[in-house]
Amino acid sequence: MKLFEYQAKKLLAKYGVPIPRGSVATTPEQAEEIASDLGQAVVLKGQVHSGGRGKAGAVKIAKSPEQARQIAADLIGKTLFFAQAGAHLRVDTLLLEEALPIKQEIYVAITQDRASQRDVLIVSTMGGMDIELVAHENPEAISKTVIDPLLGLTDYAARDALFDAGFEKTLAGKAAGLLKGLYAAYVGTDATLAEINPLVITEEGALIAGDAKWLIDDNAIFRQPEIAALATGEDDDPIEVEARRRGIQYVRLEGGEIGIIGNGAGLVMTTMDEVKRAGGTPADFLDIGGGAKAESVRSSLEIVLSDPNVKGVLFNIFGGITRGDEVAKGIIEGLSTLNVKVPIVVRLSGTRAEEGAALLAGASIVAAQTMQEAAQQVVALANKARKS
Amino acid sequence: MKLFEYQAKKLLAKYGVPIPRGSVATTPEQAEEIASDLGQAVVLKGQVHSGGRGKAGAVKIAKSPEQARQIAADLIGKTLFFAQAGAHLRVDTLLLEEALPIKQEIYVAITQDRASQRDVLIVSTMGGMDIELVAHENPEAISKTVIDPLLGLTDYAARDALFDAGFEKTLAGKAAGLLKGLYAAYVGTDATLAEINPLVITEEGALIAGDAKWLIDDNAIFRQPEIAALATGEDDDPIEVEARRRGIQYVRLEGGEIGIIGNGAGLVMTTMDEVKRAGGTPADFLDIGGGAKAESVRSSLEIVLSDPNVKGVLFNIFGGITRGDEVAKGIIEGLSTLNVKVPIVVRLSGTRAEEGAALLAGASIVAAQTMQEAAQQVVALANKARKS
Amino acid sequence: MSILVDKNTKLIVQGITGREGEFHTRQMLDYGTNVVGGVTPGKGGQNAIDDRVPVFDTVKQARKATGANATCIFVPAKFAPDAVLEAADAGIETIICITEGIAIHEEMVFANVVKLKGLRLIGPNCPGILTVGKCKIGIMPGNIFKPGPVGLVSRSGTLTYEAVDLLTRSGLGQTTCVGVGGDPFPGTRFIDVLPLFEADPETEVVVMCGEVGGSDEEIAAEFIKTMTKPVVGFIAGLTAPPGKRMGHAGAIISGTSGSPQAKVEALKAAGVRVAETPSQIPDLVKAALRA
Amino acid sequence: MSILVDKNTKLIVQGITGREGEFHTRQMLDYGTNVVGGVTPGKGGQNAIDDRVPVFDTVKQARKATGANATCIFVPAKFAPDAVLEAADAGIETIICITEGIAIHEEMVFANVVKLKGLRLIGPNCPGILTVGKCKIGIMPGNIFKPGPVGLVSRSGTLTYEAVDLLTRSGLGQTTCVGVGGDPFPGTRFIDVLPLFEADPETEVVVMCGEVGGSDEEIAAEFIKTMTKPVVGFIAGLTAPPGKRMGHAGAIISGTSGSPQAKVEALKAAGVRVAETPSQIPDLVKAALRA
Repeated sequence: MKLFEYQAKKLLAKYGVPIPRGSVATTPEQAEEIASDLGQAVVLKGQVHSGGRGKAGAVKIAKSPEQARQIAADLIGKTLFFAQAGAHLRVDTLLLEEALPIKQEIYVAITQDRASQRDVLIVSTMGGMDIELVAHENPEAISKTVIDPLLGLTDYAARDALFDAGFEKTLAGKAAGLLKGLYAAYVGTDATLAEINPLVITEEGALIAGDAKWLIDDNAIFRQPEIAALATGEDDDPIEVEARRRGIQYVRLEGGEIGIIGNGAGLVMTTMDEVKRAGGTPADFLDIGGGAKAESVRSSLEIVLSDPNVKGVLFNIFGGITRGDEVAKGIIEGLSTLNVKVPIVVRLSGTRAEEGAALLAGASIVAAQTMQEAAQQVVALANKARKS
Repeated sequence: MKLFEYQAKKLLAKYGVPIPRGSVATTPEQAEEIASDLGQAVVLKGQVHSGGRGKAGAVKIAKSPEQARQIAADLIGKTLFFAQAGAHLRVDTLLLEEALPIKQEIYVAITQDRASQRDVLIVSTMGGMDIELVAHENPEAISKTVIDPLLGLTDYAARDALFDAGFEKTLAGKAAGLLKGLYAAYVGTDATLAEINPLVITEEGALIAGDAKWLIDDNAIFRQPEIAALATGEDDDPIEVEARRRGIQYVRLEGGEIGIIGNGAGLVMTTMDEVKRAGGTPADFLDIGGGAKAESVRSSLEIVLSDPNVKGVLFNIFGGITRGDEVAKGIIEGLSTLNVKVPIVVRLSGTRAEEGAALLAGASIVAAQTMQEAAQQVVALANKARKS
Repeated sequence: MSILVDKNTKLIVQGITGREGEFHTRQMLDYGTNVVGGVTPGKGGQNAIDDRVPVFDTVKQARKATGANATCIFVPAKFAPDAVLEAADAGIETIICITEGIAIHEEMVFANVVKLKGLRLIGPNCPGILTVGKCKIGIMPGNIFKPGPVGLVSRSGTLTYEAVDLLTRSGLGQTTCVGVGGDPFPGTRFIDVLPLFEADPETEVVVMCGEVGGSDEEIAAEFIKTMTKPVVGFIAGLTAPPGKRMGHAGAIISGTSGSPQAKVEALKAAGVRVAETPSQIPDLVKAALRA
Repeated sequence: MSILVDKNTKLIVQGITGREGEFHTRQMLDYGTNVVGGVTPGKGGQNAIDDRVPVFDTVKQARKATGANATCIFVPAKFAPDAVLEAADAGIETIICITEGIAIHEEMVFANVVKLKGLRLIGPNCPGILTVGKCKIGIMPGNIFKPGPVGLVSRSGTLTYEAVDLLTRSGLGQTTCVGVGGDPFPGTRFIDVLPLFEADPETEVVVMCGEVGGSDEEIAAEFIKTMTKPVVGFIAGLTAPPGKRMGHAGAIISGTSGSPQAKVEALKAAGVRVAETPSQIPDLVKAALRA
């Protein structure tokens, strides 16, 4: 789960990390009022789940409350293209903040390092830029410090990171305290990424979080009721939101035409790849999981078909705990209750595959023998349907 | 630092451990009111730093508010002998609580195990008794579970302790939760002992802390402002309280006559032992620490002399960082500003011992050559002074 | 021979009285796995699976009574981290955690603790491990396997069953199949399993099924360069978009890290025969065996 | 020969620019200790002790630049736990922590971490270690020592100086003197030091000064039974009352545990010559050397 900048900053403030004065607006009138309250030049930032907002035109500066209202009126409700997310996103909410007197911009983040199986604290004095770019062009400008999960972020580890990054020595003690707050927030919210970029050093030597990016571990949402309550659904794909509500593992893929349903993440991904090899484009990733019942198969089909781009659906099931006859029942139920206008190809293998195939044959659905064959069939049928 | 039962129970409640309904009284009127509010039979418990309060007569049951008042009138202000503490202690405060419908009494405690250098969780179903006695007579009735300091008390470790102790299985889950609360309180307050004895299992299957004993690590008081504020001074030795205020390491020893001042804990203890070997009885342990200045030597002498039992004072200094001349200056200052009526013997060795001896000689104080000689001299002088 | 588990493996099942635990324990017993006990706190002293398996309150008690050296964990995600730590504290040498959906911060803690204690963790979020004809721990369908020279290791469950099924139908049997699981921090990774297959006299060729996310395949490729035995590889998720989690918590391309193309290239550079689709795996294995 | 530290010890001092750190670093340099660097966060790049010692911001940087294999910590109690963990994380083999008054919960954590990493911690709340004529780490007064055959280990600082002074005046020199410190969880205990003296060819007799509290003396007694070299012992605190902390956090008799009588008995049972007063120590050492 992704948090918006303003949500992440509220968290940071709760853990003692300084943030700029500011507030969110969803109307031009609110924007004017906030700007007036701040009583100085303000930054207006569109709240979307993407970086590179400046380039996309979602960040503006207003010198007066009137100007803030004008900019807000222009931005709110507008859909912009964000190159970093590779998507068009609509701006519904703005964060208005005091413009900071910037002396230096720092990059700090904590995330999980798969190779060491530990959290890693990343610090760079080349803040305010895309960190992937810095990593590519100036790798020596990035300091990475592994965090022992049994000790948490110690003072010395925070100092190691700062001194290695060449951070201003006189501010290192203050910055180490801030990093400990960042870590406490990261662990306390079950985050997988907690990034402050830029961390602003002001002319007066204050440290303030200029922007923040925050990802939460979906597996931990159950113990994060406050975070779960932050999920607005705004800016998320509506089909993904509905799938999540139904407890279905579904990922929508931009511009695809063949709906994919299978059991097991690896097998579903492989099915996507097979469709591509057969000349099609996968429209989604949907994993019904292990031991799925007919109803959840039906519900999954409904989710996939709710994407209007879908021109054909491919089921690929290798039954271990999952039973072929249950899957077949779910598909037949789906066909009888949903208004299905696209071809469906089913490949069943493993546990009770033959019983499932018999049920499908009774409902006039042909079960393909192999994954490859199934992929070719569904792509051919979808192409045919489109042409006709 | 020791907490009173009522203080420890407030902590427990804060960490989610159930405690009986109740409140503290320092007057018979308060006691009557509390008993009336509780509206049932109540237990009145004198708040002193000792176990074995029942035998000492500091725990009573009242069937009515009137009876509660009478008992309180009798107990408050009374000095009783507590065999377990080996001391007479005055009861100033009473804790009044609802009498619990006891089904079973359990012993649970967390403390530090020096051999394993870890915390240890102790559980016994033989609760309500002196645990040292149980350990001696029924060692198999006590379960000890070592706690990994890097993980804290895990659910499984709590269960290990409970199942090993033969704890009622149907209540083990609830009890494990309570033990985690106890551990959180123990760590959160920098305790060195957190004991609930008895942990009462009521007829209805509830778990309630019947009594609690709590020791705090003196080295951690600096980061426990809430705990530090609980120090009432009540029931503590007044000279020890004053020494603590001055930052002096002083322990008063019951019934002793020779005041002991030295540098370094081992050397001071050894000096106490030497006095005993010479036929005297040490009146205190006082360590001036390393590198003490004249003023703190003077202040230490003042503390030791404030004990009216002291019939002579022995200084034993082995100078490393501590300088013999500084110590001598402090002693001479003490003699001139304090009204000293008892003999003082000084043994200086190590850094600047000769300069110190010269100063002392100038002030007509003879410096002994060895620890043994010094001990014999001070005991002899004290005996002589007493006889004259 | 075989790797990691065999007839001498004494298994306990944590969560044996739960729905999943009971179902799969029965399947493991039917396969011939030596299930010596189960653990469900509060149910110690009872027997499970038609009186075939004694139940204990704690892993320590179970280990003491049975001498168990392996455990299979079917405990719900919320309680699974404690179950892994309990097994580790009891000194269980091989800990197989099937549970899916464990919070990553907890997973990181127990993965590190198990490693510190010098024990082995397989999973979590994995199908387990199966040594053909000898021992099945976890949820793999035993009926698709047959004895033979192929060792398998995979981040995915059903994809592996697909590969095993294709191999068996092609007349190619297996030694041991290890499902390392789809989480970002698997206790056992490709790099931990490959040396075991390299040392196992019965394994003649290794099939490794990777997927997008992380760099375990690239790390494995470095070791494969030193192996004497041929390796056949497959990478799932060539069409997975960056930044999206593909079912498995570990299957995500983050920035430039974890892309499938990099994995395929690393494997090819290490001399691995990389299948473009699972159906090519049997032929590539046969080619490797002939070479 | 000698134990633990010698001319090859490369020492850094954590907290070198503080009052205590600066004073004692000077004394250590004067004794001939090879002090290769100091650490004070934020003062990296400067030099301390009249430009004789380079200062670094972190222990890792200091180790990298100097190859230090030992550290002496003079950091205030509030920050000392972090300093020990920093040294341990940098892999410093011998960590000597002088600081007194560290919170016990923090001490327990770093003592366990150092042990897990296979490093050695001496202290905290200790005077340090001195190998006569070669290396002095900590705060012992170097002038009272002279070379000879006696190894010393003690929980108390000044009591040890007293013993050393008596030995030197009696013509008995020393090899190494280890102050293990007065806290309840010393990183190094009697049982860790005795085998080193037993193996050291220059040490002919060991003097061990214990005190009330804990059972380190009893544990040591079991090992002494197996030693070929004679041991002279002393226990401080025969008149200490139960339940009162005698200055040292570790010097407390709790219930039946930690009593001085039990310690004296255990030592005597192990064949240790137990002095009743420090002034007996030289004679007992001479008797042991003659025997």
